[in-house]
Amino acid sequence: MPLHIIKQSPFDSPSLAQCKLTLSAGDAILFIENGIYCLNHTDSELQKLAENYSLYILSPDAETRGISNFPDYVTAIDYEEFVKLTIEFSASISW
Amino acid sequence: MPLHIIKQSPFDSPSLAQCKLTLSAGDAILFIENGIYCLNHTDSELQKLAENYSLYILSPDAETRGISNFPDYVTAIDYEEFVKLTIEFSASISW
Amino acid sequence: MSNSIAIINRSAPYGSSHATESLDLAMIAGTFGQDISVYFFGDAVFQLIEQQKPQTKGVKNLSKVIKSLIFFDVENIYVCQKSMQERSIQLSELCVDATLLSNDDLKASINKHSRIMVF
Amino acid sequence: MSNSIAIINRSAPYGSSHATESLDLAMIAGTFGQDISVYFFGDAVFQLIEQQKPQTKGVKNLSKVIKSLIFFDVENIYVCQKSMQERSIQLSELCVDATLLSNDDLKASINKHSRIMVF
Amino acid sequence: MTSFTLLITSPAFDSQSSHTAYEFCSAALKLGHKIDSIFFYHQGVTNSNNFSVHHSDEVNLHQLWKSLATEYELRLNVCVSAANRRGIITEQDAEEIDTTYYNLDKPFESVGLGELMTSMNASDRLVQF
Amino acid sequence: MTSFTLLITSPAFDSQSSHTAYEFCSAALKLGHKIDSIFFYHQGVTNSNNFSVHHSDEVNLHQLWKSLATEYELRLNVCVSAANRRGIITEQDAEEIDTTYYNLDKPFESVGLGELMTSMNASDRLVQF
Repeated sequence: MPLHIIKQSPFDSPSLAQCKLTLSAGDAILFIENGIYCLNHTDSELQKLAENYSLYILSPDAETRGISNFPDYVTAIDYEEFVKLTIEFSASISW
Repeated sequence: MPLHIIKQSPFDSPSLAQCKLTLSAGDAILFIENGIYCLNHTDSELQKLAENYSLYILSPDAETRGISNFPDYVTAIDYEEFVKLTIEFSASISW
Repeated sequence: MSNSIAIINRSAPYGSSHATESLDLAMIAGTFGQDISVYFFGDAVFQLIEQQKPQTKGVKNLSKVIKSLIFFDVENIYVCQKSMQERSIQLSELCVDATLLSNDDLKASINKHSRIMVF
Repeated sequence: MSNSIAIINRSAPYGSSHATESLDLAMIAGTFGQDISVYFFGDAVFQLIEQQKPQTKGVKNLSKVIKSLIFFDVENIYVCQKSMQERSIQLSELCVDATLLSNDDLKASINKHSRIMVF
Repeated sequence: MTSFTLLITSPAFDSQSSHTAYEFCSAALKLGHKIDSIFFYHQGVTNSNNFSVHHSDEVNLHQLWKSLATEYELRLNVCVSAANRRGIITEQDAEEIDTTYYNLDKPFESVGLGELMTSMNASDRLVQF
Repeated sequence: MTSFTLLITSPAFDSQSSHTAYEFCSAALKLGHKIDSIFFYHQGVTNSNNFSVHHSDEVNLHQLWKSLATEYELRLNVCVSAANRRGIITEQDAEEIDTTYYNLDKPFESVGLGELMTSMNASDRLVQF
C-alpha cells in the first residue's frame, strides 16, 4: 500500500498518468509542488480517482499557487500531516 | 519561418504538442536528443506532419538511440547541416 | 523584425526556476530598449494567477513580478487562450491586462520575431 | 518485504543523466546483497534497445550496462508491456531477457517493496 | 517514533523538491521522529555546494541544511561520484586534481552509495524528494 | 559567413543539450562561421564550474569548452547572478563572501545579462540549447 506523491504538473509530465497505472485498492495520492495543478484538470479526473483512493493536497503548496478553495473530495494537509502519511503507509513513490 | 527544434520525448513532455500549435506553412522541424523518439509515435503523426512541413533528424542522436533506418519522409542530417538549417531559416525555437 | 525578441514561457511557477530567470531576462531586455514580446503558453499561464501567496520565506510572488514588467518597458504580454481553457483558468483570475491570442494569432505573432527563447 | 528495494526507471536514455545514475545505484544495491528489483516503465523502455550506438566519446552504451546488471547480482528486471506497445518496441529489440509485466502484474510486483525510488 | 532515510535527487535551486525535503525533515524532527540520514544523490548533490550565493531576498537552502544539521546532529551524506561530476569536491578530491580549492565541507560528508544502503536498512521509511 | 550567439540554458552534466551546443559550435566554426559569443544562463552556467571531476571514461564538457575557446578565441560569457545562485563564483565574488576559493575562471567570464543583448544585436542568428 504505497502513498503516491505527485509533484509534477499533469499538463507537463506523465507523472499523474504513470501513477494511475500503478494504483491499487487502499492506496492514497498526495499532490505537492506543481502536482497541485492536477486540480485544474477539466475532465473531473480527480473526482473519479476520489471514488477509489484517498486524495490529499499539501496546503502551503496550493496557497503558493493561488488555490485556496479545495474541492471536498481532497483533504488539505500540512507538513506534519505529510510526515504522518508517510508513516501510515508502508512505502511511498515520488512521481 | 522558424526552424523548430524538438529535443524532448513526445511521451514525456509537451514539446511536440506545443510545437504543433505554432507551426505555419514553410516551417521545418528538426528532431534531436530525446526528440528522436518522436519517430516511435504509433499513430503516424510524423507522416501527417511531413505532408506540410520539412522534417529533419539529427543522425548521430538517432544512431546513439539505436535507430538507423529512417522513414523516407524524414531527412537525416549531421551537425554541419544542422548549422546550415539555422542559417536558412530566419529564426529557431528550441522546444 | 531583425532584432526583435520573443520569450516563450511554458513552465509552471515555483516548481522550477524557469519562470524567475525568464522574467529577469525579460526585464533586462526591456531596460536595454529591446523590442520584446513575452508569451505565456502551456503551463506558464499559471504564472499569471493573481491570488498567488508564496508560503516560503524568500520566494518571490511571481504575479507581482509580472505586474512590474511594465516598469521595465516590457509592454507586449500575450497569453494563449487555448492554454487557459485547457487549465480551466478564467480571465478574471489573471494579474495583468494581457492580450489573449487565439492559436492562429499566436503563431502569427511569434513568427514576427527573429530571436526566440523558450523557458 | 521489509527491506526490499524497487527502482522504477521512467526516463529515456542519453537525453538526461537519470538512466546512468539509476543503473549505478542498482549495481551498488546488488553488490551490497540487497533484495532489489529494477523496473523499466514509460520512456525507460528505450534504455533496453539492443542496437544503441553512442556517437559521442565518453558516453557509455546503456544496453551494455544493463546487460552487466546480472554480474552485480541484480536479477529481477521487469519491463512494462504497455509502455513497449505505446512506443512500438518489439521484444526482439531488447538487450536482455527481462520479464514482461502486464499492468496488473506490474502493480502487484511494485507493491511488494518498501523502498521505492524513481529515476 | 519512526526513523527515516530521506533521499534527495532534485537540484537545490532549480526545483522546489529540495525545499520540500527541508520542510518535511523539519516537521518530522518536531514530531519527535528520527532522521537516520539525508542522502544527496543525482542532482540533489547541488545542495551541498558551499559557494551558493543568493540575493538577500532569496532562500539559501545550503545554509538552512547546515543550521538544521547542527541543531539536530543530522547526517548530511553526499554521493561522492555524483558530486564530483557536478563540480562539487572536498579538500581531498581537490588534492587529487592538484588544486587547493574546494566547495564541499562539514557538516556535509562525501560518502559512497553503500552508505545509502546502510541507512535504508536501519530506517523504517524511505522518502524521495 | 553568418554570425551566431549561442544561448545555453541546460545543465552541463544532467542534459545532453550542452553537448549538442558544443558539437553545433564546432561544426559552425569548421564551416567558417563566426560565434559572437556563447552565453551561459539558467542551468547552463554549470558548464563553467572548473571543479568538475569525471571518471576517465566520461566526457568533461568544461574542458572541451576551454580547448575550443582557446583554439578559436571564443567568448564564454556566464551570467553572474545565475552562476552565483548555483554555487559558481569568481575570485571577486569569493572576496565578497570572505572566502579565498572560487571555481569560475578564464576563459569563462562572469558578465551581466546586458552582454546577451549586445551579442544578440551583433549576431545574425540566436540558437538556444
